[in-house]
Amino acid sequence: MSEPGTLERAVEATLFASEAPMTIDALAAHLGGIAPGEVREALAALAAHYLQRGVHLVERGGRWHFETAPDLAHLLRREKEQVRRLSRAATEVLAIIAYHEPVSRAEIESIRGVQTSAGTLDVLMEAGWIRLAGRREVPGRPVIYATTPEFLDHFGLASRRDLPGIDELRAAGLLDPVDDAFEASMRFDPDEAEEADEHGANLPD
Amino acid sequence: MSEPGTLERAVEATLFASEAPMTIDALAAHLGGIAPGEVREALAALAAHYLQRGVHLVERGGRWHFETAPDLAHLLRREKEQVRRLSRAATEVLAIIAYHEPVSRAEIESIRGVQTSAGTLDVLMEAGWIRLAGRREVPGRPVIYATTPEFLDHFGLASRRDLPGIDELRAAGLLDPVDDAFEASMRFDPDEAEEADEHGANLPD
Amino acid sequence: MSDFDAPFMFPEATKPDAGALYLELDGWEGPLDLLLDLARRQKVDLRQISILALVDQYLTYIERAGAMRLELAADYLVMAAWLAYLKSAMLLPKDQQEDPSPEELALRLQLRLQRLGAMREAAARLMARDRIGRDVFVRGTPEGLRTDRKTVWRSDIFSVIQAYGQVKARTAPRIYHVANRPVMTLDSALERVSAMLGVTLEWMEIRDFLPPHASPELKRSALASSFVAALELAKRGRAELDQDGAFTPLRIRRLKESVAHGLGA
Repeated sequence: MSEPGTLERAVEATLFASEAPMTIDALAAHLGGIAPGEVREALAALAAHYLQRGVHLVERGGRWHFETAPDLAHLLRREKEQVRRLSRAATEVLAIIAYHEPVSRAEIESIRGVQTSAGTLDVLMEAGWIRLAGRREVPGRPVIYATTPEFLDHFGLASRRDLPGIDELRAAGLLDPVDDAFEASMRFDPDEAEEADEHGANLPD
Repeated sequence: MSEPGTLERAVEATLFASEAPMTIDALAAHLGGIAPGEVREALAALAAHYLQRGVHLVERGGRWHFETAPDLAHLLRREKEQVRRLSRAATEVLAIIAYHEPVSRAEIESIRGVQTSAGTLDVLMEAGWIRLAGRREVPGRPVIYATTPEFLDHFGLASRRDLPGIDELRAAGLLDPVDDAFEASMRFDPDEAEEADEHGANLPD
Repeated sequence: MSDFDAPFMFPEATKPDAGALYLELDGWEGPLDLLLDLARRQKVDLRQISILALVDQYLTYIERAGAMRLELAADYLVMAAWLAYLKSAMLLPKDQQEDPSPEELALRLQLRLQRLGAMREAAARLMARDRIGRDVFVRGTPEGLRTDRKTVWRSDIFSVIQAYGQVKARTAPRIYHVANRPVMTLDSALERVSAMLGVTLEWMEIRDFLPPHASPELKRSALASSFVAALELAKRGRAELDQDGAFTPLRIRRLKESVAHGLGA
C-alpha cells in the first residue's frame, strides 16, 4: 500500500473533523495557503482510496465530505424486531372484532363485559390486523373497527366465514365455564397467563 | 491494496457514523449479532490500516472511535473549540483521582495540603471526567471518586495503565499514603508511629 | 487523613482582593505548595532535600513578606510556627528529644512534598497529552446510529377462537335451576308441633311429631325443623324440653300456664 502524502493526510483529517462540507478553497485556506490544485489532487487520491471502503469521500455542489458508503446505509438506521405474543385482552378484542365486525368500541366492551384500554386497539392496529371501518350512523357517530386482509393472512383464514360458529365452539368445549377453559388455556400456553390482566395490551415503549 | 472485508467495512462505517465511542459488544450487537471475536479482528485490521492515515482508529477504556492523527494537531487546532482551561487546583485534583482512584475528598486534601473547594469537583464532574464511585466503608462512609471512560477518551488513554508515569510512581511508592510510606521507611513500631501522629498534630497549636 | 495532616490543612487559596499580601503569595495554593516550590529550588531530588534548609527558606520568605508590611495569611503563619518548632527540635541534642523525633516529622514533611510533587508533575503530563477537541478531533458530523424498535405481534387462530369462546362463556346470561327438594319449613314445623302439643299434657318424644309416612329425606328435614320449632316454643315459654343425656330421646310437653300467653308473644 502506498503511503498517503502529508497533504492527503491533512485533507483527510480536516474533512473528517469538519462540521460542514468544505470547498477546495476553504480547505486550501485552512491548510495554510496550499495551492488549490494540490488540494484537488489530494482529494482525488483520497476519493480513490476510500472508494472501496465503508466510508466514501464525496463531492456535493463543490463541497467535499465523508459519508457512509451507500451499500452500508442500512447500518445507520437499524430496525430491531421484537416478536411479542398478543396479550389475552388484545386477543379477546381481536376475536370480538373478527366475529362481529364492523363493531364499535362500546359494542366490544359490552360483549367483553369489561372496559377496553385504548392501547389494546392500538396494538391491534399496529399489528395490522384491524382497521378503522368508518363510523356507525348513530348518535355520537362512533368509530367502527373491522379486520384486515393481513388478519386473514396471519391466521391462515381464507375468509371470515372460516371462523367456527357458536355451535362448533360449544362442541369443541370452548364455551365451557370460564374457569375450566381458563385452566385449560393455562396448560396450553403458559406465557399467555402472564399477560392475562386487563391492561395486558403491552404497548411497545 | 488489499480490499477490506465486508465486516471490516461495516465496522468502519458504523464507527464513522456513531456519535460516541463503541464497545466491541455494542458493535457486535449493532451489526446484528456478529461474534465479538470477529469484530475484534476487524477492529485490529482497521486500526492497522488507519495507522498511517490522517485519521486513526483508537481504543479508549474498551471503547473504540476514530480521531484525527495526533501529529496533525498543529493543522487542526481551532480557537472556537478550545477545550476548557482547567484551574491548577482542578488539574491537580483530577490527576490525584486518576492515579489513586477510587479516592475520597479527604484523601485528595491530605495530598494537596489544602481544602478542595466544592466547585473544583463540580467542574470535573460537569466535564464528565470523574464520577461518584460509591462510599468508602470506614467511619463516616465518605464518598469516593473515580474517573470515567470519557476521561480516558479525552486524554487519549487506552486504559488507566497508560497514565503517564503511573508504573514508576507506583514502584517508587509515591501512590501509597504518607503513613504507609513513613512506616516503610522508618520500619517503626506502629504504636509509636501513632503516638508520633498525635504529637505532631498537637505541636503547632 | 491522619491527625498529622491537620496543621497542613488550609482553605484553598482565594482570589486575591486588593490585599498586597497576595501579590506575594498568590502564586501558591497554601503553605505546602510554597514549601514544594522552595524545595524545588534546591534543585535536588525531593528525596535528597535538606529539610533544615527548606525550613530556613520558608521562614526567611515569611519574614521578608512580613518586613514588606504585608499581612500574612494565618495558615502561612501557622506553618511558620510549626516549622520553627521543627527547626529548634532538629538543632537540639538527640538525647533531649521526645517522640516523635524531629527526624520523623521531617521525614513526614518530605514524604508529603514528594507526593504532592509527583501529582503536580502527573497533572502537567496529563494536561500535555493530545486532548480531544484541542489536539485531536472526533468526526465533526457523525451521521449517528439509530435503532428503531419494531414490535412484531404474534398470535394464532386457536388463541383467537378460544378467546372468543371464553368471552361468550364469561358473558352468557346464566340460568340457575334450584332442585325442588322435600323439606319441612320451620313455619310448618312450628305449626305442627304447636298443634300436637295442644292435644296432651303428657311428655312426648320429638320423633312422634314427625310425619309417619314421609320419605327418609323429608324425615331428616322434618326432624331438624321440629327440633328448632321445639326450641322456639320453649323460648316462648309454651313448652318444656327434657333429655336424659346426650343422644337420648328428646321429650317435650306443654306448659300449662302458657295457655294464657298465646302464640304471638
